Amino acid sequence: MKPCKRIEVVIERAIAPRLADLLLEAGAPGYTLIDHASGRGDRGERRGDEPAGTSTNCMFIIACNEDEVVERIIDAVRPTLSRYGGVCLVTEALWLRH
Amino acid sequence: MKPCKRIEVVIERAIAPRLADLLLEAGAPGYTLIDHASGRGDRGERRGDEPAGTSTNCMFIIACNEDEVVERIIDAVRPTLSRYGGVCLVTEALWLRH
Amino acid sequence: MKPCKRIEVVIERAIAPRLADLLLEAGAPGYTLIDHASGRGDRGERRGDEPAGTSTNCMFIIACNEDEVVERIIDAVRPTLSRYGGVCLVTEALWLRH
Amino acid sequence: MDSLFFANLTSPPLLFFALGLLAALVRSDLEIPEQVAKLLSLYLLFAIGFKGGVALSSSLGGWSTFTSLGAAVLLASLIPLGVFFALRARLGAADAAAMAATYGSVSAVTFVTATSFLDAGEVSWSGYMVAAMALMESPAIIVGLLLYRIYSNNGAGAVPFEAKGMLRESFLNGSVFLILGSLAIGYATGSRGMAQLEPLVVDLFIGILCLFLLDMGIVAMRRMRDLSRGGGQTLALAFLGLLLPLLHGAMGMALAWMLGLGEGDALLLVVLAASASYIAVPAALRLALPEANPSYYLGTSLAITFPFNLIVGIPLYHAAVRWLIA
Amino acid sequence: MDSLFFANLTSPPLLFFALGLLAALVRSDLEIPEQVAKLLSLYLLFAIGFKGGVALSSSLGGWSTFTSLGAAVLLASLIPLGVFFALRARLGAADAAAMAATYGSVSAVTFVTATSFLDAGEVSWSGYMVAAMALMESPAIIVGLLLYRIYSNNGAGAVPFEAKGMLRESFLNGSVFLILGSLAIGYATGSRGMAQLEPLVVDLFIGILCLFLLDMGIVAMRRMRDLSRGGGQTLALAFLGLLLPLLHGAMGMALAWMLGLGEGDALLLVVLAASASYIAVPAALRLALPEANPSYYLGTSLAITFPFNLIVGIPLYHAAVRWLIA
Amino acid sequence: MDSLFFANLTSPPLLFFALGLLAALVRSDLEIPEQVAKLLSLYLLFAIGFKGGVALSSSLGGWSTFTSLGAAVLLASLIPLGVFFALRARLGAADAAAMAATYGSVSAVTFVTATSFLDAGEVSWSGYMVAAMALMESPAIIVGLLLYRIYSNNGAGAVPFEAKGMLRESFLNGSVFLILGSLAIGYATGSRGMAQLEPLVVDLFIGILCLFLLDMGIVAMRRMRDLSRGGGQTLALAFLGLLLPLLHGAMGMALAWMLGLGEGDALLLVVLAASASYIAVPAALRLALPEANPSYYLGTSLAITFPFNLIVGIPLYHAAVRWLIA
Ligand SMILES: Nc1ncnc2c1ncn2[C@@H]1O[C@H](COP(=O)(O)O)[C@@H](O)[C@H]1O
Ligand SMILES: Nc1ncnc2c1ncn2[C@@H]1O[C@H](COP(=O)(O)O)[C@@H](O)[C@H]1O
Ligand SMILES: Nc1ncnc2c1ncn2[C@@H]1O[C@H](COP(=O)(O)O)[C@@H](O)[C@H]1O
Ligand code: NA
Ligand code: NA
Ligand code: NA
Repeated sequence: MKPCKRIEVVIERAIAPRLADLLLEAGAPGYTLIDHASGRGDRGERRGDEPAGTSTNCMFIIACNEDEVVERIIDAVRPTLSRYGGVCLVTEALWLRH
Repeated sequence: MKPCKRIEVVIERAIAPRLADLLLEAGAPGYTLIDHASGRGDRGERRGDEPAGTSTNCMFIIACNEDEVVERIIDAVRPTLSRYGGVCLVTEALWLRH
Repeated sequence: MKPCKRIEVVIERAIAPRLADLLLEAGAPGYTLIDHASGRGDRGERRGDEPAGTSTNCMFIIACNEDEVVERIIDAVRPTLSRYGGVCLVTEALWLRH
Repeated sequence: MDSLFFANLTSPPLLFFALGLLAALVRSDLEIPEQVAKLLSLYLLFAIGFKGGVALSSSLGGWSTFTSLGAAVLLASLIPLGVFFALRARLGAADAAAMAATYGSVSAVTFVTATSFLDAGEVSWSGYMVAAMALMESPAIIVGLLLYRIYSNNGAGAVPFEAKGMLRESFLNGSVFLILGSLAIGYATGSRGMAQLEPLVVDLFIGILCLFLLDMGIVAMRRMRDLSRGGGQTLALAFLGLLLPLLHGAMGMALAWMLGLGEGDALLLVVLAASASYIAVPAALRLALPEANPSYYLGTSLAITFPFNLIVGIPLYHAAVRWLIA
Repeated sequence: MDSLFFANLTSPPLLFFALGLLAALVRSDLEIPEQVAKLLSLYLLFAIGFKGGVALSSSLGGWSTFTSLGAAVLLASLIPLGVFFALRARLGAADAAAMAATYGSVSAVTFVTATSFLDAGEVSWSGYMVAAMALMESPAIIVGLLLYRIYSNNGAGAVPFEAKGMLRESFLNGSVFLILGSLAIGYATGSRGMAQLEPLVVDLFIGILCLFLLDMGIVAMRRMRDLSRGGGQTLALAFLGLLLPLLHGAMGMALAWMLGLGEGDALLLVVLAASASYIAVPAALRLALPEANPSYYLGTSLAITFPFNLIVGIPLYHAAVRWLIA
Repeated sequence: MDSLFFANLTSPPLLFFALGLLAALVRSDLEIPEQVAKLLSLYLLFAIGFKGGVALSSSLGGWSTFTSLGAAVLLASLIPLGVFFALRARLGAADAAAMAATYGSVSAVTFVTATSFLDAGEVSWSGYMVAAMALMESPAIIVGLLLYRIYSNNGAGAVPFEAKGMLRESFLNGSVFLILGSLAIGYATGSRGMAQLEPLVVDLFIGILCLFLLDMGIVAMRRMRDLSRGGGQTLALAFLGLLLPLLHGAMGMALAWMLGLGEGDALLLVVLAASASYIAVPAALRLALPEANPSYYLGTSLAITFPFNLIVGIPLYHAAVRWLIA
């Protein structure tokens, strides 16, 4: 088990493809995407109930054990959140190597 | 990045609107809701397979950086879990400010 | 609130029933399963877009406060990940007792 | 039992239900995703409500409508009383109240299968029976919750009485609301509306019922497995799940006979009495009566009573209705 | 206003929309899952596109087609200019541009409801109006984004001009793409294709529209609630949401009159002008103009203009069209 | 190649498949949600199985049925042997076994598209070909897994032989189970059942096939993109994906000729031989043979062979069948 950072980003679903590209560019070793979430934040309630998905969120989870890459991911996520809203949390975790 | 608590609550989906109201009353700055989960716990398996959603769970994630609000959220969640079942985990995290 | 480990496993959805069985055998007190996720990892992109679910992932979350059981869970997850791919993260958390 | 019994056993809806049971029995990974199952169930409620409303609009008003609806509501209020007092000593107030609500209410899908059974046998039935079904969904929930409030040992203070919530759970429950709403719209638009919706609500009905019952077969068999792992109490529950529909069916039969209902309507009243809710009521009870154990009321209703009524009950009740009327 | 007004009020699609509004108003837990709603909306775009293409294939080529399509594109480019300059001072460039794009574009579902209103009244309309609708989806997005780029105060550097992204969001948007694609396929396969797809795209159309409008009623009422909690600005937005369709409807009416369109086509042009997008444009704006507040443009369009057009607008515009033409 | 080739190219199902390819090529955000795609695919399996069963019930029993089914199972067992031994040296035992299973099995959607191609050309075909398709789904999985077990270098101990799991994955796989079950129910209920389900399983069939192929076009083009990023091996895989259907189609053709099958049945046998599974087999292989790389077997089958068969293969095989028979 290797120490790593667990980065979690909640963002509008429409932005997901862009964020995925940004993550790859930043060198993320991978990510998991849960593509339907609703929620509430500074910009009010997002019910996730419209057929067009305009009020639907999604959640990225990224495990990363290189500090430098974590920095780059954070730097890529920050302006995206400023522009489109959303939340990013970082947690210490252990990564099971198999 | 600001230290915060990451609160995670798994509960029956039918209870989600009530819990969302309780979270707001407790002053939570926001939440994310993943509205389809299955699982197993003290009350047996919940397969999430009925059209009525009677055996479906959901998961709330709440980031909160004010200790007092965290207390209030926990106090709101505890009796809900006692009455309806479910699980609540609290983790230390860093919240990316943008 | 009791300290516990929060174990999170991302794996192909087709493997979910097997992993659930393994978790029970290992003595896990419960689990939550989010049964639709996509992602990217060593084995390339998994878009979660096929009707057969062949490229769909899922995510297990297990809270466990007995170290011995955590060990057994890890020992059950490791060979599964080696064989089928996937990711497992372990985080320290507090478990709200109600 | 006449040839309709065998016709029922080889009707596509029943065979797809059996296929679903088999799929889960042999642990095939055949699966209907939750949102698809929800779509199928919304469709059935929408279609049966609308068709019932249209039928009502062309035949409303007679005394027989009035008495049938009254009988339906009466049944739905009396049955839970009986169930509660019979089970309270053994199961405790919460579980007894939940069983009362579940068996006092009805299963829309069992009803719908009975109508397609009648249609296949070319036996006529009245549109107001759909209204009867819609009216029978909610009373038992209220009766059950009131009984719990009165007889639970914790004292009045301990059981919060959320009257507003209770009414919401009973009448504003999604399924009840959709059936009542579609019924009203069918009634309002009558044959003009039917001309527009017929291809969806009539032509496709049996086919979509087949797909839905395939899913319900899978779900029911999974619940049977879960029940069967439950240990000692299981046998008692299974027995209850077979006994209650027979008892309540007999009550429905007696009432149908007293009211002089025709063959079709009589069968439907019996089926309504005999069936137990596994959609609307459990959803309401999880919110209003979380103290009750769902594996009792939902397990019994979904894993025992529902398959029993579909496979054995409907043709059995039909034979009995014929015998009684002839 | 003639009897069609009341016929509209009692048409199944409108009644199911009202049922959805009611469900959310009384806080019933009736809910259409997101993927089901998506399926219904994909179906409507697929069906209306295909039917329009088939109609086009048998009637294309006249001068009237050409002028109608031109008029449609003109409207969709002019309306956003007016909206932007009227609102810029009060809302700022970003929100004004978003409102411009939203109201310059169209609501496919409002259009579809108007066609079923015409069909119910046996008023004929031309297949190329579907092409007009498809062509009106995108220009307003481009006009709105260009206006924002020109008039935003941050200077050109601050607002990244993603021309490629802008075109992608406008023309490759899922809904626009599906309608245009289905239109092309309907056109290519003509009556031969229609013979194969008729049971799906024609026979089931109104029924599925009912289910979709039930969902949209729920969603619209939730947005009304959210808006109504919004405080002072709400009243102004609600007023805008009623004023703009009337204004734009009048513009459409004038154009239809100048072109000498028949009753059906004239109504459809008016409805297109009066309607505002709540699917394609908001989805595009979230990506291309995140600076704008969705509760303004999406809230107004979905919670105010859409229900207004469905319930009051369509019969009102129809009465006006009749009066103007007669 | 006669006019049917062009008729195929302009049939709605194929055009919607092309629209899907285009949508993913230009990176439109048009998307069919996963559960909707699952519903469409469940519907197709349910409908084709049921229709095949009904057809079987009215024409079963002849020698030709028996020999055709035998030929189908033979093909499905021999093809994997050939594929395995041809590829083992280059790809290794695991990937060769997976390719063997994939190309030995069949694609239900390709089959279904071929039947609608025949229907459009008014060429008759036999219901038992559906049974043939159902019977061809599983044998190749078993053959592939056995070959892997025998020829993998790790020795017997290292490759756990899960016979029970293997049979489960092969015969209890959701798609195989649903097709076989629907076939049995169609057979049991015959024309009586068909009268009830016709509006769903016959009338809507082509329309729903269009929607499903739209989705499969999107998915197939995404896989082509992924493959094309794969580097050197890609060209070889693409070549395989074109070569194998032609080879296997020729084998099917020879067999059809030896059995003296009619035009329609011969084409269907060829299409079954030429097609490769991208639903049932990959799902089974992920569980039973995780050592194999899905981007080889699933990528080739879904991104190359499936589009090739739909667009070029079916009319090509048809021309060949006609030439051979005439
Ligand atoms: N405090 C929070 N905890 C968890 N999720 C949040 C929080 N705040 C916002 N979110 C999520 O992020 C989305 C966008 O947030 P915002 O941009 O603040 O409106 C919301 O819809 C929520 O899903
Ligand atoms: N130890 C656990 N780890 C993760 N999730 C759990 C755990 N225990 C229970 N859950 C989740 O909480 C739901 C309700 O739990 P319970 O009330 O214990 O039956 C279960 O269906 C699971 O989804
Ligand atoms: N670094 C990572 N962070 C988060 N999720 C990951 C990561 N790597 C892989 N995954 C998830 O695990 C799945 C299988 O990973 P792999 O076996 O590495 O292809 C991927 O499709 C992702 O959903
Ligand atoms: Na009952
Ligand atoms: Na407009
Ligand atoms: Na094959």
